[in-house]
Amino acid sequence: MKNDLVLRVVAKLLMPYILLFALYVQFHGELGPGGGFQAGVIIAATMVFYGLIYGLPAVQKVMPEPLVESMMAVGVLIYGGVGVAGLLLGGNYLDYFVLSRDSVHGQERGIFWVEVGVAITVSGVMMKIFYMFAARRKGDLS
Amino acid sequence: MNGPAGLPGVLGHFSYFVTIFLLVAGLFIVIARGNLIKKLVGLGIFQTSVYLLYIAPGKLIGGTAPILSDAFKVYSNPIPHVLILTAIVVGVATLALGLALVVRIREAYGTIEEDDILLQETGPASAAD
Amino acid sequence: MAVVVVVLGRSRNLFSVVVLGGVYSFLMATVLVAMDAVDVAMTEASVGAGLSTVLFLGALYLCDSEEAKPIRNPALPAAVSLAVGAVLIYGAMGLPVFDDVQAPIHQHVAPYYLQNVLKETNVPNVVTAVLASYRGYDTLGETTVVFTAGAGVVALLRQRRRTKDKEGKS
Amino acid sequence: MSVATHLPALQVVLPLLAAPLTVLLRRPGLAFLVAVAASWCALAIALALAFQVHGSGVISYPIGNWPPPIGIEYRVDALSSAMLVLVAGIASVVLPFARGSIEREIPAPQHYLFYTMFLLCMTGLLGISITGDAFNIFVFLEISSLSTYVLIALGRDRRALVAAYQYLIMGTIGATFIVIAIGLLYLMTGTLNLADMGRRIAAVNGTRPVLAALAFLTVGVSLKLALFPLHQWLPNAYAYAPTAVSAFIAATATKVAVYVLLRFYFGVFGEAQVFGRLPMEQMMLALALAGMFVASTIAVFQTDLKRLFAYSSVGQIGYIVLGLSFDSATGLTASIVHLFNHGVTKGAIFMLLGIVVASIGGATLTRVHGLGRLMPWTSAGIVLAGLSLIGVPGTAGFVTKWYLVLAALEQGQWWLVFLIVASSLVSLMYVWRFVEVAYFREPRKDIVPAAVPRSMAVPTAVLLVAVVLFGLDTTFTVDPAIRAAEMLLGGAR
Repeated sequence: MKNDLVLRVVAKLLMPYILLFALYVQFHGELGPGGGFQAGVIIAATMVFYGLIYGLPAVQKVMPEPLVESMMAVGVLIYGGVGVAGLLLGGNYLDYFVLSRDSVHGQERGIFWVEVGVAITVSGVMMKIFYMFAARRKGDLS
Repeated sequence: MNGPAGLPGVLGHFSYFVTIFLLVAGLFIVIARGNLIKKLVGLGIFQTSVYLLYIAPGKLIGGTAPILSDAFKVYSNPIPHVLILTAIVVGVATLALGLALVVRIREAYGTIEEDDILLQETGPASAAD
Repeated sequence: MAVVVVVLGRSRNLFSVVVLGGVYSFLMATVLVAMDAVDVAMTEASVGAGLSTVLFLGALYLCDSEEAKPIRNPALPAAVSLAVGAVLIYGAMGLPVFDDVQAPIHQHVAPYYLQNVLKETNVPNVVTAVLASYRGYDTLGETTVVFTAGAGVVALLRQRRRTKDKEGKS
Repeated sequence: MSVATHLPALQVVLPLLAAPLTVLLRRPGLAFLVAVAASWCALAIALALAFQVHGSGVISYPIGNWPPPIGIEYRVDALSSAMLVLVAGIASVVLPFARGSIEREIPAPQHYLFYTMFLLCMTGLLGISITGDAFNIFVFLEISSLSTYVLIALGRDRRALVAAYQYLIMGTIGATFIVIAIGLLYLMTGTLNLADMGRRIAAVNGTRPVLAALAFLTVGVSLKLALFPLHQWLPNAYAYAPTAVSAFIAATATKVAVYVLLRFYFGVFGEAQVFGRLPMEQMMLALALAGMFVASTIAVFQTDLKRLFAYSSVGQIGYIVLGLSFDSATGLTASIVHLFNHGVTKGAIFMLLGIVVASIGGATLTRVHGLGRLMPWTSAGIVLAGLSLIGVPGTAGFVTKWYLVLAALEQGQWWLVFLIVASSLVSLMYVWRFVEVAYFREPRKDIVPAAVPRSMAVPTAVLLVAVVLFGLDTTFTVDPAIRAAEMLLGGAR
C-alpha cells in the first residue's frame, strides 16, 4: 500500500479532519454521545491508518514508542490525580465538588480532566498494541 | 402503546430470548472449538450477548436517548448504558491480551489448534522434563 | 444477527469468521441504537467492528487463517451451553417484561440521575455524567483495565524478540 | 478532615497509581522500590483500617462524595478488613522476595513490567475486598484477572503461555457469569450497591431471576476459586508461572474469590435464601469432599513439586467450602480462618519452592534428591509448611481442622470428622513424597546449589514464623474470624 499515490494523498487530506472529529467527540461528549474513550479510539485509529499507509517507521517518527508507552501511564495518573486533587482540597476521593468554588463548575472541571485522562490512556494503549503487533513479522515464527 | 404492564406474555420477553440464543451460541463456540482464535471470537459473542441483557430492559417505548433536553419527557435508563460501556472496554482489553497470547503460542508451538498443542505436551515435552 | 452467528459458528475459514464478527458487531450496534443506547452503540461500532477486527486481522496475519480440524465430540459442550441457556431462560421468564415502567430499575436510583443531573453537574448527557462523576470510580477502574491490557501486551510481545536476538548473537 | 478518614480510598488508590509510575520510571530498580513502598504502605493502611473497624465498627466511604446508592461506596467491615490485611500482607512479603526470584526466571526487559503487573493485581484484589458496589467488584476483578494472566504468561516455560490462555478463557467465562448474575440482580432490585441490594431483595426473594442469579454467581465464582470440578486451569497456572507469582496468587486470588462468594451469599441473598431454597448445602458438601479427596490424591502422583502443591491447593479449597456448607457460625469461622491460614501456608511453600528453583534450577522430584542435605533450612521449611497442610498441632493448619471438626460435631456428623481426618492422611502422603526424596536419597552429583540472596530467604522466614505463630496463638486469626462470621450471619441483612 505504501506506493499508492491516491491513498497517500487522500490519507494526508483526511487525517486532520479525523483528528478534528476526535476532538469534537472528546469535548462534545457532555452534550451528545461520545467521550474520552471513543475519542481515544479515533485518535489511535488515525495513527494506525497513517502507519498502514506510510509504514511503521513513519508513524513511529511522529509518535515515538517511549512517548506512547508513557501516554498509557500518564492517562491513568491524570485520572487518579484528579481524585487526589479532590482529597487535597478537603473532599473525598474523586470528589469534584471541591475542585472549584462553585460545586457545579467543579463537577464540570472534574469530568473534563477525567475524560482527558481516559483519552490519553486509551489512545496510548491502542497505538502501543498496534506497534507491538506490527513490529512482529511472520519471519519470527519458529 | 405504553401500557404500564408492557407487552404481554412471551412477546414481552422476546429480547431475552435473542440474548439467550446468542449467549448459548457463543459459549458453545468457546467450549467446542479447538482453534484458539475461534475461541476468542466465541468469547466475544458470549460477552456481547450480555450487553443486550442489560440494555434491553432499560428501553422504554416512546422514550429517547438519555441526553436531556426540553423537548422530551421520557428517557431510557442510563445506568445500564454506563455499565455496558465499561463492560465493552473490559471485553476488548481481554481480547487484546488473548490475541497477544495466541501470537506467542503460535510462535512457541507452531500451531493454534488446541489438540495439536496438547499432543506436543503429552509427547516429547513431558519426557524431557 | 442470529443467522450471522450460526454461519460464523460453522465457517472454518478464520478470515471470514473475523469479518463476520465485524458484521455481527455492526448489527449489534444498530440494535443498540434502536434501544436508545447511543453512547454504547458508538462504542460497540468503533470497538467491536473496528478495533477488534483490526486486532484479529493483525493476529491472523501472524498465524494461520484456516481452522484445521472439525469440531471434536460436540455433545458435552452443547449440553453445557444449553444447560446455561436453560437456567437463564428459567430466570428470564420472571424478569420484568420489555418496556415495563414499573420495573425496579426505572423506579430506584435511575430517576435520581435523570432529575438531578443538570442541577448538580450541568452535563445534559446523563451517560457521560454518570460515567465520569457518579460512578467515576468504575471508570477509573476501566481505564486501569485498559492500561493493564496495554502493559500486558507489551510484556508479552516484547520479551520474545529480545531473547531471540540474544540467542541469535550468542 | 484528616488522613485517617481517607484510608479506605488510599488503600486501593496508592498501588493503583504506583503501577503507572513504574511504567514511567522504566528502571527495574526504581520500579522495585516504588512497588515495595506501595505494598508496605498498603499493609500499614490495612492494619490501621482493621483497628478502626475493631474500634468503631463498619466504615463507609462514599467515593466522589455521592451518597451510596447513587455513587460507589467503599465499605470496610470485619471480614473485608481481614482480607485487606491478608492481601497487603502477602504482597509486602512476596515483593522483596520477588526481586531475587524473577532475576532468575524472567528476562530483564520485562522486569519493570513485572512490578507493574504485580501492583495492578494487588490493586484489583484489594479493590474487590473493599468495595460495596456490585459492578465495581467486576471491574476490579478484571484488573486482577488480566494482570494475573500476564504474570502467569511471563513464566519461562512455553507451557506457561497455554496455561495463561486457558486461564484467560475460563476466567473470562467466570467473570461474564458474574456479570450476568449482577445484571439479573440489578434488574430485580434497581440498585448496584450491595447493602442496598440486600435490603431491597427481600421484596423479590425466591423469584426465578434471583435464583438464577444465585446459580450464575455460584458457578462464576467457583470458576475463579477453582472449586473441584472447575479447577482445570489452576494446576498448570501455578506450576508454570514464575514462582513469586505462584506464591502471591496461590495465597490471595482464590481467597478473594471465596470472599466474593461470602459477600454475595450473606450480604445480598441472605443465608435463608441460599441454603433454604436450593439444596446448596448438600451440593457444596459433595463438591468440597470430592475436591478434598480427588485433588489431594492427584497431588500424590505429581512429579513436579509446584504442580503437586497446586493440586493440594484445590484440595485445601475443599476445606474452605466444607466450612461454608455447614451454614453455622463455627463452620464459617473455620472457613475464614482457613482463608488466612492456608494463604500464609501456601505462600510460604511456593516461596520455598522459589528458593529451590533459584538454587538448583527446578523443582521436580527427581531434582530435589537429597535436598535435606544440600539445603537443610529450605527443606526443613517445606516440611514445616507441609505439616501445616496436614494439620499437625502447633501449626496454622491445625487450627482450621480443629474448627472444622467442631462444626461437624455441633451437627452430630461423626462421619464427617472421620472424613476430615482421612483427608489429612492423604495430605500426609503427598508431603511424605517430598520427605522421602529429600531426606532418604543421595544428592545428585550433577546439581550444585547456587547461593540464594538474603532478600529471598528473609521474607520466606517471616511467613514460616507466621505459620507457627498462627498455630500457637490464635488471637490474631480466630477472633477476627469469629467476629466476621457473626457479622455475616447476624447483622448483615
